[in-house]
Amino acid sequence: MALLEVNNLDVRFAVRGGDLQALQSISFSLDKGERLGLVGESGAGKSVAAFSILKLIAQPGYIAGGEVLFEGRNLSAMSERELRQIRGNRIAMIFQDPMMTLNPVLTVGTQMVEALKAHRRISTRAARDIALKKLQKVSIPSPDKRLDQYPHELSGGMRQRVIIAIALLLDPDIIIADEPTTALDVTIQAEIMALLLALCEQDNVALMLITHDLGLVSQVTQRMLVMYSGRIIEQGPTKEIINDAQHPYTQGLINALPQMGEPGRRLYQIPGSMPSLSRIPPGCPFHPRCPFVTDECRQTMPEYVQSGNVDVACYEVSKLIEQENRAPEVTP
Amino acid sequence: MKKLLTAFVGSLALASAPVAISAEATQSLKLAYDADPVTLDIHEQLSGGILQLSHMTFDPLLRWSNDLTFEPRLAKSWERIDENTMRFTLREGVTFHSGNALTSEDVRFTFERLKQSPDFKAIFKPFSELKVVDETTFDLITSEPYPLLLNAATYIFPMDKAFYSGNDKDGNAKAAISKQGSTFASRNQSGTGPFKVTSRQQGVKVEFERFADYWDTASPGNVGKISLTPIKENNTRVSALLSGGVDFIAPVPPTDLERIKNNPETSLVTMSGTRIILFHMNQKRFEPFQDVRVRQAVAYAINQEGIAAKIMKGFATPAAQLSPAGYQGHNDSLATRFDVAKAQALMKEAGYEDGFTITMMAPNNRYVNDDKIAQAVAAMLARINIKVDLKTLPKAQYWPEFDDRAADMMMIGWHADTEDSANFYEFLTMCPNSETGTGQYNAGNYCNPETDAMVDQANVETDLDKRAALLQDVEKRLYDDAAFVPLHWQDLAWASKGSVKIEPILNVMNFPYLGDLVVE
Amino acid sequence: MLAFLVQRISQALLVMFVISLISFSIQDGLGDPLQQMVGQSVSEAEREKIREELGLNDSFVVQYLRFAGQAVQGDLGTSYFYGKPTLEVIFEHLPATLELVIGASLIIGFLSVPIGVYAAIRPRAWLSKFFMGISTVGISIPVFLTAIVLIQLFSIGVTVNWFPPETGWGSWLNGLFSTEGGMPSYGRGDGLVHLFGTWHSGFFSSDGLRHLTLPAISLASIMLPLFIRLIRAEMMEVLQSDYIRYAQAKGLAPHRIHFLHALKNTMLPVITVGGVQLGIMVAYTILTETVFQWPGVGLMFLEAITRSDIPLIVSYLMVVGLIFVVTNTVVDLVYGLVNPTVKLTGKKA
Amino acid sequence: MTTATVSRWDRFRESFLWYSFKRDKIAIVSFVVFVAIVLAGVFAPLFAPADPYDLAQINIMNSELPPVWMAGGDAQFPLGTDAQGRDLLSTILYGTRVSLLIGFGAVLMQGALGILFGLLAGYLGGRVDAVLMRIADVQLSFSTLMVAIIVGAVFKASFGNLMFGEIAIYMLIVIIGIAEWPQIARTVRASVLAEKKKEYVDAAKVMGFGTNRIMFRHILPNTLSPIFVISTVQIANAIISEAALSFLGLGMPETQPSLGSLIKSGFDYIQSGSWWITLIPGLVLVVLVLVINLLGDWLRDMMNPRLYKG
Repeated sequence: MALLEVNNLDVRFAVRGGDLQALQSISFSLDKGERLGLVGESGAGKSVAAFSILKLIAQPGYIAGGEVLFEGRNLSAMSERELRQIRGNRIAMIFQDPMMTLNPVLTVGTQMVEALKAHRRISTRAARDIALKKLQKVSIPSPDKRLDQYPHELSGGMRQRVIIAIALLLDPDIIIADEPTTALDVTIQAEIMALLLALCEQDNVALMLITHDLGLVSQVTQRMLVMYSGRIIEQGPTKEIINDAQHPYTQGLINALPQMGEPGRRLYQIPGSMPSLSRIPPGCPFHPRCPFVTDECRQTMPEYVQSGNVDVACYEVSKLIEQENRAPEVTP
Repeated sequence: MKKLLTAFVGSLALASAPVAISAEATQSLKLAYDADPVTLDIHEQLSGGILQLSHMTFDPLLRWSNDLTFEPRLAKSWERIDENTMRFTLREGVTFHSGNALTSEDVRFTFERLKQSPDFKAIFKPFSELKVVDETTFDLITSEPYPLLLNAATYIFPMDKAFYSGNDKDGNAKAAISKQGSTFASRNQSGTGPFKVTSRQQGVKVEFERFADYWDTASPGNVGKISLTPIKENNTRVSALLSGGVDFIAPVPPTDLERIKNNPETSLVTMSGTRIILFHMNQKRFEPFQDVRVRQAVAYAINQEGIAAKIMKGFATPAAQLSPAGYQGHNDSLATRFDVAKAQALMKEAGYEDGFTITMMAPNNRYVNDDKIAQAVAAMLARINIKVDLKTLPKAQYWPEFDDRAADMMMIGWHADTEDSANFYEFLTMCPNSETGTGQYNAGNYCNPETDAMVDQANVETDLDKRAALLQDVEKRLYDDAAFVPLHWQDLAWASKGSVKIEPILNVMNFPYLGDLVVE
Repeated sequence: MLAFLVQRISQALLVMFVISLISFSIQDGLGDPLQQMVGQSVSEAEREKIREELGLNDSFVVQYLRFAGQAVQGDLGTSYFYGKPTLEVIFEHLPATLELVIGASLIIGFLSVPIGVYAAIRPRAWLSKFFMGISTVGISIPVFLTAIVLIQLFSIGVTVNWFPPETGWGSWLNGLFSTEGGMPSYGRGDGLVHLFGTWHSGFFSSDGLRHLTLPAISLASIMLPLFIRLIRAEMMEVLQSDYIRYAQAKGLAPHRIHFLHALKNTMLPVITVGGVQLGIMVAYTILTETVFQWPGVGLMFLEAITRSDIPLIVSYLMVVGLIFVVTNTVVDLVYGLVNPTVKLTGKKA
Repeated sequence: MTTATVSRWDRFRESFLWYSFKRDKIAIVSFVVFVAIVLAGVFAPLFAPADPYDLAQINIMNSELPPVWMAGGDAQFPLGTDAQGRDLLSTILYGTRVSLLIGFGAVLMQGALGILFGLLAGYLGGRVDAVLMRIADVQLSFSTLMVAIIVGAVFKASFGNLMFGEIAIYMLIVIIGIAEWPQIARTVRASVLAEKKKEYVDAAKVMGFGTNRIMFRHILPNTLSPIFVISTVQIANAIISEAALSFLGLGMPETQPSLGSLIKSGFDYIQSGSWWITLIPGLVLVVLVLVINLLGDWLRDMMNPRLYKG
């Protein structure tokens, strides 16, 4: 049984004109030590998916249906008190902008010690030692001085290192990282990413990486899922999707990437833009921008179909697969 | 009420009343006036507050009783030696708070100090000298025959000469009187009165204690300790009484008379007062006011009864003249004359049928309901087409405007220091003359040489009946000439807890004789 | 830090100089002081002599230079009415006002923080709506009306007979709404404990505290609604921020998140705005002190106005100006301490 | 190509402002009450049974009559009469007009001063900012009462005492205007400091616009929402300050009472029977100020982007 299983998760936002469907029947799973990538344009619902696992969706969002099983226990049904024991302890999070994540008026030490004391009966002294060790682990220069400094006294990169250290404080099973390096400048990004990966592998921690950077996902994750307008349109082993993307949207994304091998090729641009949550078209949400659109796509949401180890929700793809299965073994 | 001054012979009998044992002075009294005394030097300022203080910590030679007769205090008796001299005999066995005994020398020292004090100097102008005859007798001599000798003598509160002689630690004379800085006398006191000041924080609280060997053992007063707190805001002062915070308050605003009367725990005492409230019509500023018919029209347009009943809530006696009842100059034949039709007829006769516009000024925190009275008068004048541009000011800003005669009609209230009619005319109706100082508050610039001559004559007329006739004639002439617009005499009101028997110790001059107060 | 203090002291002196110039220039508009000092029957000549003595006839410049000369040596002139140096009079009355302001601030502090935080955390709860409603009404009622109602209810007492007394529930309701009063409605009471110099405090005796209650409540009634709404608005804004969600993601307990993480950030703007309001509150005491006959500087100033006691008025305005600059400085210092991101040169974040 | 000219009315109807207004019952009720009071005030001469300023109509004999629904009431005076015998209803209507005039007038003045100084201090910063803010501090240390005394003295010196009736309103507007402009200045300065950092200001500078143009054409429009919010609160404060001044005897003269001076004149009667002289105008004052504050709250919640985003 997988470490984390999300089944048909529905999340809605009660906004003025009635409820907006932020996530529609999202299902995926995450095994121990596995690295999963969530990809999609901004506003596709990646962050909402991440936050809804720990029921941290801001007002007026709420979980409308489905379940989130962690070691068999359904997190979405848990009481706030029980869920608190999981948050930060078994599942840790890393936010996007290190400038905003740490409380500006509290020292780094306080914010680390409190995380430990929230889950363990431990003296402040002992908590500070653990925090110091973790800071060394994320290779921050002169860690003891850092404990008594305020967030504004550290650089962006150093702050993200602190946040990673905090995530690892209680040896969690899963780390959910919501675009951990986007806010950093390029030179630091690679460094921080490498550090995060190394630490996850070292402690066999499962990593759920939310990003819009396909390149990063292809190098770092083992499985990936592509999201569009709150739905997973394609998920499967990263290698298979990157090399042979099935869903037209995924193909569009990949073709939009500049390839080292083909200098001077005009980058493909997917026409139009992703609809906002309040104007999601019926049927397959991508149909207005899809080159292979058919009437069927305009009416109903396609079912998932298996293509290799990849699940895809697209009528065109499912038609192609049927042809392949029906075709006799013509070719030797 | 003509027997005013002839009573002094009768009073002799009182002095030798049998000596009664003084009641055990244990009660304490919480008192709230609308202001606390400005200074402890009773010669520094001539004001109601200071005189009330004087009656608590000092004793006068003689004082007014309820029915406006003289009651001997430190002066056992007095008799007229000749036209200009009155011989007084002091009471024996009277000691000051400092322990020194009271002698005629102390009275002479007090008399000299009164002659220097800027405020009291005017009252003692007619007196030439105080001659000490012996330890307990002295003569009070006037430069010419002066009928109000005893009235003035009520202002003499003998001070402890020894206590106030020499210099204080800063080297200034202890007896010095100064308006500006604080002098020895403004901080320390030694009198013969029933109470001594034990602690004083100006504007906050003044505490008094009964003087152990007070000479007047016959006094029924059983109050041992008094704490006086000034409460400026009428509303708060009344609430303090009703909530039991204080035992005795004065003054009581007219609007709260009802409430205190029908409250079982509190008792109310009112008396008709001697302060006249009136409007002047400035003839120099506004030419039509020189026509007697216009002035009479204004006089007819004013409804004194309406103001007294509605605005003062019956807490004032409508007035047609300056002298209140009980004064020599009071002329019973003069009555209020409210008659709008007659007023309109007079205006038409004077050629002002369609009226005119005048300016009017009044204070808004000096006299009881002063701003509301001014509004009512303005409304009444509007009925005969006199359009009034009214402006009310706080008293600090009002008086400079009054001195400049800044408006056509101006309100003023007056209480005669000498409790005698002549004082009214000297300051309010005589022709303004800066040398002699007469007509200093005559904002109407009314000038009638005849009446002025009559007042001067009255000031030297010792035959009281003739003097009364003269003064009443002046009142009649002013009435016919509509020299001013009299409104009412302000009543006085005091309120206290049921257990505090304030009725016997109160008087028309508003000097509560707290020494004799009985608290059950 | 020193530079910051020196800068503020020089500002304080400038402020006091400007105030003294303004208040001195309106001298004649304040009425004639002599009127209060002299009896009514004193002749004009006599008054002229005294006026000359007091130097009231000198030209404006001469008077101001004399005043400034003395002011530099710390003597702000003598009050006509009290006959004592004005500073002495002010310091005699200052403790009463300061205790009133401290009392009101305590009430505000202890009430506005919990209510403000609660209203921010549960904006939909009916209790929050109730508090916000009361605070809006509170702002709309002028302070002297509140004061009078307090006196009527709690010191005089009100017997209510709206409900039919014969019925059980009627008399019970009547009893519920009636009050028998008894609270002191004026002055500071007799139980004042002498602390030091002219400071007689009412905090240390039950009688003193009872006298302080109604005036402090009525003074607080002006500022309390303002602080509740301020804390609520700031708190709601802070609760949206990322570091609060991150604190939740760390699994911290709600009260720690609300009362440490969120509250500390909320208090920053509250301190700056609040500090300024405290300075203003000193000026608001005038109304409260008038109604409660509270012997503070407010009442003293008002009486100085009615008596046109000009030296006292000028000195009071300067002292209030000084108090204001001092409170501003203290507010900036406290802000600097609480907000680590601000270096102590008094720059606001 | 012609873009469809969206009429201003449609844009308003479509806007979020109208949307949130429709759903917020409190806002609707307070707006309706506010408009009713303003109309009653502005058209006081039409509604008022009698003209309180015409002294001839006032008869001292019918002073302190209770409202008509109470014993002793007189139909001619629906809400009873005040201590002078003036019809309370008409005096309240005229008084409301005066109070509103003072409220809006004072805020207009505060706005003008506040915006000007706020913009200068915020945008120019440095010494200008320090000087202006110190002036604001000096100003704030003067409570409205002290400003009233000083401005009163100046007006008296220039106009003398006699014309007080006509100039009282303008004097009070100037007083409350001067006393409270720092409140708006501080708000404007705060939002200007925030706006100044934004790119559009740099863009405007790059395009070579003069400082005035940048300040007034670019920055000011973006700081309108906080200004609008604080102005509503300041109107309420202005009306209460006038009431406070009247309580101390420095407000409108008795002959032309505002709500505040009406309450003050009835003040002595509050505990002695004729409570209506103070309480009815007091009620009108509280309702008027309450309604303005509620509208201010709704505006702030609605216009404050940060809150709305949540």
